[in-house]
Amino acid sequence: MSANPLPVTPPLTKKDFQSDQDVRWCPGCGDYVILAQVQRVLPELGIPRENIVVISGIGCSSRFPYYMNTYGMHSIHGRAPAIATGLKVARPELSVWVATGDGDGLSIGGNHTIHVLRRNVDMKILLFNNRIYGLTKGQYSPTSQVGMKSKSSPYGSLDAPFDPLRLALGAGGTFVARAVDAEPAHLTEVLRRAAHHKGTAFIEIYQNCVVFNDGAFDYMTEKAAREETRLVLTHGKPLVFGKAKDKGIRLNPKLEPEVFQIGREGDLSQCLVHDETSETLAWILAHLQPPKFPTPVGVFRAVSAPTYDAGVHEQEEEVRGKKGAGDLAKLLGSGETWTVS
Amino acid sequence: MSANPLPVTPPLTKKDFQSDQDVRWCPGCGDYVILAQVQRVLPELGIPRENIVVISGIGCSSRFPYYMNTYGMHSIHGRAPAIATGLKVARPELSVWVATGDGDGLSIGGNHTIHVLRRNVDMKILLFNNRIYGLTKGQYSPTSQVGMKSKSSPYGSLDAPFDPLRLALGAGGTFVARAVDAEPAHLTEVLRRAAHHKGTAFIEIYQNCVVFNDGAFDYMTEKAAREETRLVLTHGKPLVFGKAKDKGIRLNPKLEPEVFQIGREGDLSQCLVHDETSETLAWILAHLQPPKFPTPVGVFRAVSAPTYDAGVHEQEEEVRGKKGAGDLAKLLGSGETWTVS
Amino acid sequence: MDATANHPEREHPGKETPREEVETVTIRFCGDSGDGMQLTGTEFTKSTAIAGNDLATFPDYPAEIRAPAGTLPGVSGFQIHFSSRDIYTPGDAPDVLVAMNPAALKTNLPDLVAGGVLIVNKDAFSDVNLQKAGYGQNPLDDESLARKYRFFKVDISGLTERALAGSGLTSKEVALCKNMFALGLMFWMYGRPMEATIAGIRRKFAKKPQIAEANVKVIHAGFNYGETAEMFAHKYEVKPARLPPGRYRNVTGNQATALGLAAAAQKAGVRLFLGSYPITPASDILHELSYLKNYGVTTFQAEDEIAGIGSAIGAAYGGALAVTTTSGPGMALKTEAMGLAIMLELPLVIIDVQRGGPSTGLPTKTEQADLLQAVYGRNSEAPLPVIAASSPADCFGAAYEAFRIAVQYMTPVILLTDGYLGNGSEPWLIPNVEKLRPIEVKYRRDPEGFQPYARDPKTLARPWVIPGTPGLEHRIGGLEKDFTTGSVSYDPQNHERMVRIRAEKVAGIAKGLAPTEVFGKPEGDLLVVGWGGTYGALHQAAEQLQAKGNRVSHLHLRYLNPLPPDVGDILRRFRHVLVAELNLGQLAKILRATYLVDAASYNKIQGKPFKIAEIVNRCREILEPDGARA
Amino acid sequence: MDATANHPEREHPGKETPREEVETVTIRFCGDSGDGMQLTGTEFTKSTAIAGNDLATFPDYPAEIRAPAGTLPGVSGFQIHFSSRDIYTPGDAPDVLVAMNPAALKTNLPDLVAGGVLIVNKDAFSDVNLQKAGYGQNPLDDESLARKYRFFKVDISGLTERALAGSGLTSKEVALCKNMFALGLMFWMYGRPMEATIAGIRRKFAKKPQIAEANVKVIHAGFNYGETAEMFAHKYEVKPARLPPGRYRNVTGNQATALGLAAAAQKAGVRLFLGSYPITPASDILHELSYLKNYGVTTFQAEDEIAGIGSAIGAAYGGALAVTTTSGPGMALKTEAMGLAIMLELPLVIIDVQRGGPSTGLPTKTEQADLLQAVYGRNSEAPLPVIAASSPADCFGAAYEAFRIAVQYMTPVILLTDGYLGNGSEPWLIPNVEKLRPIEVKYRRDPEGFQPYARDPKTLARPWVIPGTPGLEHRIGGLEKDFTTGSVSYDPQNHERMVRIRAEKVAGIAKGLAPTEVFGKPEGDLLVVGWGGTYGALHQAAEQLQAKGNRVSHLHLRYLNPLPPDVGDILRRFRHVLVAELNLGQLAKILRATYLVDAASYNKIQGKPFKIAEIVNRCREILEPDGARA
Ligand SMILES: Cc1ncc(C[n+]2csc(CCOP(=O)(O)OP(=O)(O)O)c2C)c(N)n1
Ligand SMILES: Cc1ncc(C[n+]2csc(CCOP(=O)(O)OP(=O)(O)O)c2C)c(N)n1
Ligand code: SF4
Ligand code: SF4
Ligand SMILES: [Mg+2]
Ligand SMILES: [Mg+2]
Repeated sequence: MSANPLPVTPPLTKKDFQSDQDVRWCPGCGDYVILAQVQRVLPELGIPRENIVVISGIGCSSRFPYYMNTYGMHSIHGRAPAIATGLKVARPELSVWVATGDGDGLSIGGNHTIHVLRRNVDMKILLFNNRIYGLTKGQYSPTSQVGMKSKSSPYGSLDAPFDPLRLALGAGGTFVARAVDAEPAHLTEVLRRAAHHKGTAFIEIYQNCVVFNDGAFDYMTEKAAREETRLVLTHGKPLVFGKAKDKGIRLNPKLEPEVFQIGREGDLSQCLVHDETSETLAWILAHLQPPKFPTPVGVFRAVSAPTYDAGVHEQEEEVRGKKGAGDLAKLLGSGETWTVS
Repeated sequence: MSANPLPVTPPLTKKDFQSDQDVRWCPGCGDYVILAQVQRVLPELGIPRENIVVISGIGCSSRFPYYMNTYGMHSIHGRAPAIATGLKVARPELSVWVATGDGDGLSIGGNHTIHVLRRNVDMKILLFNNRIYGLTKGQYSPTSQVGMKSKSSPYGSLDAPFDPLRLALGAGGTFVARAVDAEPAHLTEVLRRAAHHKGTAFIEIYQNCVVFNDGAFDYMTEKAAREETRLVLTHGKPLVFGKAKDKGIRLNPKLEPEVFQIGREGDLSQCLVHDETSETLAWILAHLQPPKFPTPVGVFRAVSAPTYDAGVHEQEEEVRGKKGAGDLAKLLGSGETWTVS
Repeated sequence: MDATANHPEREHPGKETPREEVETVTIRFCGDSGDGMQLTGTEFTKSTAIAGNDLATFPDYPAEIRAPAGTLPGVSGFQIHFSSRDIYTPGDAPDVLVAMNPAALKTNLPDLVAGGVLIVNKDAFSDVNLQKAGYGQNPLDDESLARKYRFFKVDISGLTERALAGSGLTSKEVALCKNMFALGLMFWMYGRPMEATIAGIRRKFAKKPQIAEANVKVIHAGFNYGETAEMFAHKYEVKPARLPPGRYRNVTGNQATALGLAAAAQKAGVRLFLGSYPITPASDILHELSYLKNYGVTTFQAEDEIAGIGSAIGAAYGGALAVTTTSGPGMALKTEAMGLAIMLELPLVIIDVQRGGPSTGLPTKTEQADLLQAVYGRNSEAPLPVIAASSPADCFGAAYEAFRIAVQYMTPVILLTDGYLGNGSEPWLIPNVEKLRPIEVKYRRDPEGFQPYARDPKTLARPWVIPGTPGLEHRIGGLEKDFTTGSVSYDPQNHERMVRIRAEKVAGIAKGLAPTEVFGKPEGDLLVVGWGGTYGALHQAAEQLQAKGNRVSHLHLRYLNPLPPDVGDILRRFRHVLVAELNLGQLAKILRATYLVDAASYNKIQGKPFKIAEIVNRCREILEPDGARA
Repeated sequence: MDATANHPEREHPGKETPREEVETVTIRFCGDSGDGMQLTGTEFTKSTAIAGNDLATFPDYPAEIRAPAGTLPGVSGFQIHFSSRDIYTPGDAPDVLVAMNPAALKTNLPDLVAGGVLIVNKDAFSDVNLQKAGYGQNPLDDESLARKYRFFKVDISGLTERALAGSGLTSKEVALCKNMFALGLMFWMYGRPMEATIAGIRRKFAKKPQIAEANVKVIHAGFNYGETAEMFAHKYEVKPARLPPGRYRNVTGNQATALGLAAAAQKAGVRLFLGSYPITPASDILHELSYLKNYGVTTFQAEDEIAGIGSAIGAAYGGALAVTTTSGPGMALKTEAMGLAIMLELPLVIIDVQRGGPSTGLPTKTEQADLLQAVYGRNSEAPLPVIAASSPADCFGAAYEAFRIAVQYMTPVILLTDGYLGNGSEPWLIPNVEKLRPIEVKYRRDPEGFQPYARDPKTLARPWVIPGTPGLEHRIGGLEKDFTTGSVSYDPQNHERMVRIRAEKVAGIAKGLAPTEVFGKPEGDLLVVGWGGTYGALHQAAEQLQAKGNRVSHLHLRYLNPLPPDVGDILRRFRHVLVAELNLGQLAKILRATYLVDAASYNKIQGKPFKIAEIVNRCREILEPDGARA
């Protein structure tokens, strides 16, 4: 179980990450885009393919590992973060990715998700948010909007949804981001950032389910509307959006965000400037929702903090340093002993 | 199961809420104080005793229901919020309270806790936070500080803790508060506020475990230090603390809080003013931690929002209004039918 | 299609196609999951029900939501078995196979009986589709097909297009109508009434009349094709069955379960509360019940299975008839909470619509392998009653019975159904609401002499006391409790007494059961024992064997824990006992341990129900061991 | 205290108290949980071990962390049984009872053997304490005590105070020393060496020498009191036992389990990974292992039991020896994930330290009622091996063996221990590390011909391939998989084949087992069958019955699933089979179903282990049914 000597290999390509399994999502499903972008980003990282592991739970999105020519596990519903934690702690040299859905990761698996975030275990969590249970054929999920009619809510859902990013921030997430299947280039960028983050990287990916919740994100993905309805976050850049880049976000005296017309209603200097290290700003951004606000995409928060897995190994080193490497015979014979002859 | 006609009863007293069971916490445990304050507040509410139900999980804190002369259930570890949800939805006229611990409510039961908060089911959650697993004799908990030595972390815990309030805010909590066993009068005040909140009221109560984590909150409960180390929140009042009321909290340009000397370093007008309805402020307050900041106690956030349980019943009414009360014979005979004679 | 096993002359078509009488037919529609086979099957079913046949159906979906079009995993099938006699299964093997594309042909042809009718949509056998199905060359060119089957190549797609020429529909919309052509053809072949289907289509597409009319047109086109194409030698008649008189409807097991639950709550006069987390194949119960908000039915879609049962426990404590529904993996997650419900002695129904396992297993396939989990799968001594439904329609009575036991004995009850029952359908004689056995809910209200765990001397049930009742405030919980007061008790003797009385209470349910019925003679050479969804296959196998003079009887157990008191005697009256189950012998284990009877097992674990013939053959091997060996 | 059953004259004290030789003694220390009874017991145990006796201990804590002082629920007890012969249980009933307060007297006196030694701290019998214990009047005034027992009222508190007069300790600190007085007195009475205890105290209180010396002083005071008080007629000698030679230490079952796990990982040369969530009485395994960070041991305190096993599955996938530990309710929560581990065919050890149930039950008490859950408690056909430890020290070998099976057969393995084993202790012959059976871990590294589910023809184990191995990238999961490639397969025949081969693999473990040993003759009138922590009681009962000439043998099963191949034959060689279990007959169910042997059950469900006498009596009833009835 010691780290394998890394063989010298020619640089990998996207194709190297495609498994031999037929992809079995519905034609047009947003999952295809996400798969392709991950397969595009991984070769750039220079990590040998055998050192990458993708772990998923159950759901359409959780079929992800089957299509990745890496190590992978399609586990049980909601438990991928826990399984990934065990793997990463036992094998810190591996690059561990979790593929999960809004049901898998936030409904049945919500507890594991928040505990991984709290501990900051070094793994990348891709949460495919289609705001529906796809695999079980269309029940509302914990991210479905109030009023959604679904198989299990024929008169409209009454559950207030989670905002996955707010939940992740509340759990102490050190890297929290959002991307959308319909903007693959931006998604790639966010994936790349996540891949380089040390600690839990939590990426909510808006994903269109063409069968059970088609068009849920059209409002912000359709070319025509996009510039007015979504806001691309860039560290150090003001929060400006609109086709004419004429709208900004500022805080009102109650510390609540508001949209203003740059020029007409205020000047650029009032505009909030994105800062990935500000705890407060990430929280405010996570509250920007349609119809009043554009939907932010990009990295909301990225800060560096000790990871749990590294901590475990440092502590082991430390104890070994102090006590010496364990000797089994000594261990068995420790404590008060006596001899019978 | 229809609402019972409320009998005309003389006003209840604290004693009416004391059960006949011997209280079995360790002498000096903070749980006694919390019990006494709840028993003090309940009679004020004018709710008939039989309409109050206390549901708990497992833990020292979860023995709470045994000592309350109301209806109650000491359930299984972590599941009280789910059980309480079923009860409240089935019987919305009941006043439902949950007693839980940092292990019960945030470790094994974390998922149910965040889902109750998300749905805003009308119940009061008292989270006894002693930052330790008491009942199982002293393992670190998800709120234990990094480095804590405990039975299961002899070399110091490596887990970054949750901040329960941040988690509750992240889950969408509509009433989020903190109190501490050592200040019973203030605790009573917070309990009273919670009791009147419609929706999930989440109260973190710092509670001293004299056996396994004694003195965890001394820094902010000892008379001598208190004025400097804790900050009592009052809606509409500036965030001022210190024996001489000479310190305030303001935001720096990065939107991060900082302490300043009123007068010397700035004037009172720069001071943040507490606003229970501001989403942003509650979040900022939840980040105030020693040693740099005083620990806020009181109501961080209180907003009104639809409750899940009321929604369920409104929807039922609505459907009944549209379709008429269900008729069983019609239901069984619905759909395509044919007759064999 | 028993009556047609001898090949009629295919070369002898006549304008007036003769209508040949047959007793029993099994038809399977299959095609790509985008081809609408489930709808086709359902419509044929409806029409067959209206024609007065007894019937049973079995839908077989692909595991994927939408597997790529044309591929093998994307094949969807729907089988219907109908008859002028009583029918108990969806049929061992189709007599008629309608295959809409090459993939469907490939996966389904092996099941078609020799000499059966094979109808294919020949237009779908394009190179692309053949390749997707893994055919090296076009199987339609294979002459052996025509030798083995009554083989009809129909240009269904083309005929549909022609029927809709000028309709203004897009070619995609046109393509979606081709299943209606097949339906119309089958309507013609079996002389089914089409009115209900046509009316239904018009209702469904009320807002898109163009689509509605296109569908109707294509149905007629299919029907007329049969009538005019001079291709089909025969049309058939399946006379109405002699079913008990009354009003019928077709129900799936999951629908019947939902109705049974709702009926129990209505009869008891209390709220029904379902706490559930979706899982295949149980989700439909949640879906069905979530429509019934005007029936005092509350459905709570919980965050997971534990919250599903947790919320149900809370609702039961509050006085509701509470139920939680799930399938195998979810069942595993609920076991800790079941222990709590057992300690609390609250009524609760737990429904497991079993599926193929272990783990995620074969989620869309059927199996009967959760029995031991249901009976034993909890920490410590945690007994609860377990019952099983035996057919789709029987799910109604089983769900109803589960609540009756739960309330009468103040206990959680497990009801086992399975994917085959849940998704399968059959005609259901709609019960008279007045005649449903009453379910009496009596909350304790009297403070006089109240003790939370004082028991009814007959049932050993403790009182059901609900919050809101003045003067009865008390606490319950998962720690061991005092025999009478229900307060926490660590007393060793009390613990033993409580463990034993909980066991005794559940065991005592057996006393209240009606004598167990055996199909066939009460003694003989072989008793075939089963439970749950295999009822139809075992029953018909026994019937066939009995008809041939074998001393074979069939015992089907609804009550699996406790077992009815007379089961031991019944088993001992037969030379051989064969327990046939879709698992590795779980009921057999229980019977052997309980009665020390050397019961043999016949097991099948293929995600599929038994075929009647499989049972018959196994029985023959036992009855004539030499013959079988020969 | 067999040898002293006849009362010695109490009126005949002599300066030189005679030392009387006895073979076996059981002492119980009891008092308020604040009185330090566990420490007292542990120290006496240490000293007794050093004296060379065989011994067994049983601590009995209150359920509460700190029940109010002086109350009945606050009583804490520690029993030690030691002997010059082999010892297998902590003793049925104490020969000597040391009661530090009225509550302890009240709850423990009923257990004291007639004629036993009763020592009370008479200073503790204040009005307040008497009232808390529910005594109407002072039981010490009751003359019958002196008639029934050798009764000594000692002013332990007062004597302790006097011993520490002028020590500068607070009165609270002084009060905390009084248990040392009792300890010293017992040291005197049984001639125990005190050096180790004294050295230990000095080490423990190295930073508080004042406290250390006070404790030492009080021990001496107690010792000297015995020597000088002219109160005790006898002191006793228990000669060293003839134990196998070697180095010994005292271990609790939980310690031994932890050591067994660590040893397995060390021998295998891989990391040990424990994923666990605390729960009584299993937490101590987590505690023990969390100290061993320099042994390549990783402990992960998970957020719940599901994450506990989940993380262990992840670690096993990564190549670690992975284990998860829990007790009943936590076991229930892990069952879904066990199904996954079964599908993945990864090695994993799952330890259930059983406790009283159902539900939360009696969390601090022992029971053996999770057997059926362990064997059957998962959805669908999900077989895995189940083994059990039979004594505290045996937990070492059992844990080690669990890993051996897990790795050799690539399977999750359940190890059952219980609260009685976990907290109880006995001397343990420290094994020679070199001689531990090797555990061979071979990760597959060769890409040539690699198939994730190709099996070893002998063990049917699939290869263990760990991420990081170039060229072997592949995916596994919980869906049914193809027999060879491990890819997802919905094929019906493949499913049956996989279900059967998983069962066969587990069943095949039986082939590798050594012949089962029976204690006593291989045939006879009665075979007493047991498993797990009841070993000692059953063994000694059989021994006693054999000594009286009865044809009784004892079979104790370590392997519960699969059962060893020779068990059926063994059972059939006895006229009667009695399965004695701390549950309602779970192993009996399995044996009856497997062998159709009419095994009777003897059950006790009181949160307590069997007494030897209980087994002996039950056996006598079977052997002499008339005698028993008379
Ligand atoms: C223990 C358990 N409970 C329930 C299920 C059924 N189930 C499978 S996937 C799923 C929800 C999937 O939703 P999501 O995670 O959003 O994934 P999507 O299909 O939308 O990508 C459910 C409820 C299961 N497989 N296991
Ligand atoms: C399923 C299950 N897992 C574990 C336990 C053991 N357990 C009981 S209480 C507890 C933790 C209690 O901690 P907390 O909620 O903080 O309560 P406290 O005792 O500190 O008040 C644990 C791990 C249990 N009873 N059930
Ligand atoms: S059901 Fe929805 S999420 Fe699932 S594969 Fe189809 S389109 Fe994608
Ligand atoms: S262990 Fe701690 S939390 Fe539990 S009762 Fe004692 S002092 Fe209170
Ligand atoms: Mg989803
Ligand atoms: Mg705690």
